[in-house]
Amino acid sequence: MKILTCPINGPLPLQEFHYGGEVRVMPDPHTVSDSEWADYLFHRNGEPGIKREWWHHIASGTWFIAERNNVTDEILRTYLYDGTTAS
Amino acid sequence: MNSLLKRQSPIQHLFDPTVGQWGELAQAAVVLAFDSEEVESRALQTLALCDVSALPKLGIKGPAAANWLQSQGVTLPEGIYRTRKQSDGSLVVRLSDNEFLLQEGFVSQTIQTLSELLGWGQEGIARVERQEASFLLAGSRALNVLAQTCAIDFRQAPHDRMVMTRIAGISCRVLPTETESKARYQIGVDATYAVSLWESLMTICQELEGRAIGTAIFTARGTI
Amino acid sequence: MPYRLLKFAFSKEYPEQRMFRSDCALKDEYDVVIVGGGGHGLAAAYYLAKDHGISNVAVLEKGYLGGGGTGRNTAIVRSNYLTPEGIAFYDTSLQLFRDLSRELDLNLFYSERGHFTLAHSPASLRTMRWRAETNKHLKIDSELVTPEFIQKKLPELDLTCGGHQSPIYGALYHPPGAIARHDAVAWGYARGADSRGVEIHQKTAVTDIELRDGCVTGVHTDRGFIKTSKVLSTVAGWTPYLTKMVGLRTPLVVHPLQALVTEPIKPWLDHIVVSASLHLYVSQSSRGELVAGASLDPYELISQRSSLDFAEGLSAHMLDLFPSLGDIKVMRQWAGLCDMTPDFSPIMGTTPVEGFYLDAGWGTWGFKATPVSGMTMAHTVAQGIEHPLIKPFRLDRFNQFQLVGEKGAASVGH
Amino acid sequence: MTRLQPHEHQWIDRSRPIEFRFEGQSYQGFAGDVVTSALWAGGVRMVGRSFKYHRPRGTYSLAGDDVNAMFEDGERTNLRGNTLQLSAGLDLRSVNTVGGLKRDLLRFTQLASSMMPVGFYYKAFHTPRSLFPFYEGQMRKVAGLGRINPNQMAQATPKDYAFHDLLVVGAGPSGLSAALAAADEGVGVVLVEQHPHLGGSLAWQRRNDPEAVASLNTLVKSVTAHANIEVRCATQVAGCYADHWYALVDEHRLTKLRTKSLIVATGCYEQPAVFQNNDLPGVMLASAAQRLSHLYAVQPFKKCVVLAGNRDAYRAALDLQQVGVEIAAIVDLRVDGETTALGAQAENAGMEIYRNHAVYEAIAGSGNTTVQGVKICPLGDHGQLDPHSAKRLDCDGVAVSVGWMPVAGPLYQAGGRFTYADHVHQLVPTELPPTLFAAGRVQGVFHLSDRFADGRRAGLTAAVELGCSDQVVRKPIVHAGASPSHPYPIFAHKKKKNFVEFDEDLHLIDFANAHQEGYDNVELLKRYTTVGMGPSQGKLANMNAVRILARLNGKSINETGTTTSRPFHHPVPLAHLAGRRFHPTRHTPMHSWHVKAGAKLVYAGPWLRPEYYPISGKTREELILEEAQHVRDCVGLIDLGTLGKIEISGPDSTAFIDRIYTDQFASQKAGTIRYALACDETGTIIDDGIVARLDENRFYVTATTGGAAAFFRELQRWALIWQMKVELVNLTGQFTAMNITGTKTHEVLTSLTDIDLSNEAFGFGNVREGLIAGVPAKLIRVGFVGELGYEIHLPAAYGLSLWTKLLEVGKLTGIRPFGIEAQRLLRLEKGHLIVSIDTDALTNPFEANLKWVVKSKKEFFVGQRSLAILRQKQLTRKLIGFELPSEYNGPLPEECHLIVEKGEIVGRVTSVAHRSTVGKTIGLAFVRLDMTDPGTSLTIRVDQGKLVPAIVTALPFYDPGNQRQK
Repeated sequence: MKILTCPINGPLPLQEFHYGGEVRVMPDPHTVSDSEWADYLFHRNGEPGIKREWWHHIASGTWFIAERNNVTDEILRTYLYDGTTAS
Repeated sequence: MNSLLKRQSPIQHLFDPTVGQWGELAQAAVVLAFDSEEVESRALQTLALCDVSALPKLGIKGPAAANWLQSQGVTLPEGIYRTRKQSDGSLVVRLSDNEFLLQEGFVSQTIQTLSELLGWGQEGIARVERQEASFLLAGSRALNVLAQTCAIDFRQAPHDRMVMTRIAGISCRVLPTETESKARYQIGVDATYAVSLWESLMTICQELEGRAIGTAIFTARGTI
Repeated sequence: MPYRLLKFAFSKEYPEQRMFRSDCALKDEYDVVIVGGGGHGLAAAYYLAKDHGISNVAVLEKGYLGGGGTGRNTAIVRSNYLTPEGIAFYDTSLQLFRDLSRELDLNLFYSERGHFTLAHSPASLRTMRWRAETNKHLKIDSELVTPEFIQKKLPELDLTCGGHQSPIYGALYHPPGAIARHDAVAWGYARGADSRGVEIHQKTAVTDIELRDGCVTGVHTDRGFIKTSKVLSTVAGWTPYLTKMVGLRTPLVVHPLQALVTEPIKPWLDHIVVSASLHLYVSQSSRGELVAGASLDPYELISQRSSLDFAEGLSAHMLDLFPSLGDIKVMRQWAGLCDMTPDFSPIMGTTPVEGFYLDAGWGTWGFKATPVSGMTMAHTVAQGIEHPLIKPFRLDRFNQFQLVGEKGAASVGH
Repeated sequence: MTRLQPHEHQWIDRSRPIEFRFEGQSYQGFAGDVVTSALWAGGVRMVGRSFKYHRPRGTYSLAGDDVNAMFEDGERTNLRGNTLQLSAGLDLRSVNTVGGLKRDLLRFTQLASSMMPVGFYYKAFHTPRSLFPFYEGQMRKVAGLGRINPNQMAQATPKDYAFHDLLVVGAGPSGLSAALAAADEGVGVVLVEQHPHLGGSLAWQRRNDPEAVASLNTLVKSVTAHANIEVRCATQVAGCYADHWYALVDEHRLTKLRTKSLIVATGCYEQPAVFQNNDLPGVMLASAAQRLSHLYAVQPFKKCVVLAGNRDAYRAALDLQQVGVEIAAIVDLRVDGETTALGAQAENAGMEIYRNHAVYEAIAGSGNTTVQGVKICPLGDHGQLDPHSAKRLDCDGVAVSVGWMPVAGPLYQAGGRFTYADHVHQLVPTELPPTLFAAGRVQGVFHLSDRFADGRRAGLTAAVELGCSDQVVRKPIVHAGASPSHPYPIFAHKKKKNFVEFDEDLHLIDFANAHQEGYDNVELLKRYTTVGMGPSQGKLANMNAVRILARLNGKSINETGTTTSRPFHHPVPLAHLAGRRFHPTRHTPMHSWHVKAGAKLVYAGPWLRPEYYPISGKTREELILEEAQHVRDCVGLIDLGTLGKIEISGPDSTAFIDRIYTDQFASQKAGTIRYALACDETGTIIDDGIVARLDENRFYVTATTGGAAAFFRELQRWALIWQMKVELVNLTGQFTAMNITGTKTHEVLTSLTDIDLSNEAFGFGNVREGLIAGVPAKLIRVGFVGELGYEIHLPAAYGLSLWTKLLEVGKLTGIRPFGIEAQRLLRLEKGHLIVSIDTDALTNPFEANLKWVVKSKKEFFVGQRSLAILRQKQLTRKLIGFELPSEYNGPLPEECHLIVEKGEIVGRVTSVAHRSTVGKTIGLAFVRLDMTDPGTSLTIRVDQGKLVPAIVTALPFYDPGNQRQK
């Protein structure tokens, strides 16, 4: 019942959200090599640290980004994606 | 629209057509009252659940939506998720800067008129189909029902702000309203989940000595 | 009472020796350093010494023996996987498990209970048949069974699941499915390795791994530096932490997996029951406790915290299946870490970093693979090339787009 | 047995006597009794037997900290006698006995106890392997406690949520003071107390101290009267979780409480002393004796020895004397005994006091069910004792008061850590997070005045932290004077029946033995000996176990370390956690009609859908074929309400759709539809449907029933990532849909719409918007089932009306509803795949013959790059159609039966229909690449390994020219 704060809907229990994984930037598919592409597809940054993650508030259909410590589970901040934050 | 077809609440079949007093609301058959007015207005004070899905809804979005609504004499709420009750009893919710949800009052015709004016849509305004079911939860024990189904502290919720959350495991839109300084909660839900939600809420209401009531009591008042 | 217990009655002094030596100083150099003193690491150490005569080995454990996934899983062993490569691998493990109590001379309570994976929809019934057919093809005792059969074997089960959701259409029945005393597996391997000269160092944390020209040259610990040319990582949930030290990219993300245990009750459930759609697996330990787990926590987290919503969800599903458990009380809940891969299969073998060997991606299926992973990784470390059984699980399969097809079967992979 | 004189603070109500039964005997108690207090009053000494050796056990803590009294009543099991309130009609048995408590046959296992040292079961029973199942069966029988009642049906319980500023756990002197102090500053407080009454340990510890009683009464009055305080008695804080969520559990429900702050004032568990026979009925904690007399008016003993390690023991002795118990002696472990006034008071009261002495052994009465006396010895310089100088004292009870252990569970779970403090010889909290506070004995504050003050301090600090107060916060109080706990109340005995862990029957020697075997750190020791793993979770064992280990290792307690605590702090019934078990189900608007029509319904995810419509006397398979045939010959109607329905509009909508689906849509004309296939980034098929272009920038898209929700979610995310100007609306529930299809479709539809249905105006693959029966709707001319047909999409509220209308209008034509099984058959005949039936978690479009919708020349679509890579690779399998030879009449294949050749798996059946309108058994299958040519013969292995011949057949099976749907 951890609390996550949706930028639109405010603080709500975690079960009301869908986890969308780490924010990752797609390399230009036209220029990358096959193995660079595979790296993008399959490899992850699983090590301890602060992650920028996609979260989705199910009831309202709101996608947003949370900065979260994947060891302490502390959520540093949440905000709407504005097109630039992914890079 | 005067179609050959009747609109239907997604839970209409849960009510026995031979029980209570039936009538019509915006081309939909509704239960006006299950019991005497005295019984139902007492329930309204303590704990009552009413299916108000029949009230027509209209969703519109797009850059021109706000202006168009205002030009039609609709008073818009400021701020996202804020709600604004119109003088005729109809209700306007601002879903975002340029998207609105409108719900007809019990006696008003506003929304239906707007809907026909809008037709398939206009430049800068798109029509968003809004067929969700809505139930009205009222009475002093309404908060107990919410406490058993939802993780939000509605004692703190402002009476003019929509809440999007989960009730009994189902995504819902909750519109707290205040009538005669009593909090009431209109719960909007995807029509396909309506039966599940109604049954869960009704079970709890009955445990708390609440009951289902008809729409007549509101038609009399003209508003939720 | 077996005669073996008589010694306790008739010996004046307590007759048992130490299972493993007490803390000793770290040597300057080892042939192999195994990071992680759980079942996998200790098993690898055991087989290195036993099968390959390599005993100048240090097992470094930052906590205590079997304190990670080994002591936190629900101790289920089975081999009814979906893919031929998966089946071959886990069946070898199951065969090793069968004889392990004798080999380690420690009673691991390896108990063949029979394993049911319930199908709650025609769709999952199809997947079960797929698994059953592939299993049988590879001589695994595994069969698709009817609701009637299930009811006969599990009279306590409500096939309608409370009547408010999809009923049970059938199940995949796997008679060899077993449970074991998970801690004892670690202790047994530890004793076996220790008695063959392997050094086990508890409360010893690895802080960095030294590389030169892309080759492993040593390991930094909170007790000093150790020279070695071979490091085997068997740290499951902490793998991303180690791979970062050697600059290795992997698909691993860590999710907690939670479990709970009830108060002890008299024998009631003989089988292991798994329901993918209800995210539930449950068995009864020989102590009488019901041990139950759910699916992974929905988001990435390297923490062993417990959550209430897990306990609520799991309890609801337990009552859906077993309505008579209503007033049985939950004693304890806990969590373990799962390093997940995209294709629900492990990552094993050599890596682009010379001398760095990976035994990871154990997700929710690490315990059942303990013996075979130990055996095959020992082989791989000793020979420098993958044991045939683990070739399909190489790290570079992802770059090659050669994922293992286990995902189709494993929503709850227990 | 008579009760003591009435007293205003007793918990029993003598006006309400209650009859109950225990082990077949009738007893009487009073409302307010717990079962064990009533039993003790009834003269029952043995209330249960131990887990391993089945030794007689009596009332020990009377606080639910021990599980000596575990009962079952045929309905419920593992009921705890120490906390179970007496109620009329209770008929209890002790759990885990064979032949009843008195004659328990398992008691003879004690005789073999010398062969059952710690962990003995690891060392035998496994060879020969064949015998283990027998041994395990035996062990399982004797293990476990209560039996499950198979007829009990779990009830739905009313879980709820609650919200307060501050949770105070424990309503003793410090908890009450804390709650009051915080509430006075305006903080909203919920005060949770596990007992039915407020007061905590003051309710039984200081009953003869008028000052204490007075101050407690005033506190309780103000707390209960306070507007800002909600009191919850008889409630456990079972677990503490992230973000200040707490699991409150009472008899009826689980309450999920959220607060902003927590004060833990849970006090302490009184701890046992370890000596020979310290588990006999009659040996109990001094606090238990005080509870018996003060709360339940039961005289604990006639004559007792008090084993003392602290001041509380002397209070207990005086209390007991005051209720008529003869104090045989106070045996004080401390060299100088009690040096305060209490010591003198005891002496003046004529009590004999043995300083620097220990109880070496309790002398058992017949059958180990009573105490007849104790042997006491003087202690040597190092706390060792010398049996030869043992002295016998007669008594029928021993009251043990040697020390305390904090009730640490809630603090641990809330993120607190503990260290061992020598001035109190107990664990005390350190490093508490900012919104977590401890008060009173749980943090080593013992003098009554200190506990009041410390509570106020904590309450005030919490209020300040919450921004409700600007008062100056005082420092935590530190205990002064003698330690309330003895550092090592543990004594060896050659007979080895000195128990450290009552739940698991662990003796002192077991720890030495485990240590000798190398289990020399606290976690390994715990797992090997199972100390603390039993139902009481080590409340009475963990502290002594750590003390023993520390000595064995020659280390301090802090170096040795302690085990942490996880939820649940107190066991919680599954029914409480499960609550009402909401299972949301989705119904289409036509659902009620299907039910009336008696349709066979099947779940598809959360949806309920008609599988087929039963007719008596006909089999499922016949009916499915019939329904399908009827579509081919006449006209049918199917509910498609579950289809995903998505509107995509806006200036970028075409570009967006082109990036989502593999096909190319820029060129799509308004008013037309196209098949749409979606892959994920790895090139795996995830969903399919149709894209209907309504006009330049308005599309209406369908998605699969199962995939729609997730698919729409991803659409939203892509739109965001690509920052495109598109409006996405999920109309799945707002609209509903049905498909009217079959040769005679027009006969039914024409009269209901003003849309021109002629082929010229509205050909195959087109979409029109218009009125159906006066309702604005979309008509989509599709061919999924291979006949003339229209999907009708319209506002959900009209769905049922239109459905009934169509059936009514089509009555003469002979329209007939059909279910998803018939639809699956019809589409199979047309060779259309169904995503997730004919595809799996790794299927790419090339394998599924969908290359034709993959436009690799396009600028971009999701999965394109991966498909480019996969295209270079040799395919390993391909989806093909197959049929069984017409003359074949053996067992039939099912979906997911394997295709084998030369003992190798070469494929898998994905769909199959035993009977079809084309008169054959047909299906789809994945096969190895070299077996895809029509005419190739296949071998399918079905149940019992039977082999079935099949032939690869060109698709579709039905109407290859697609004439009928045009």
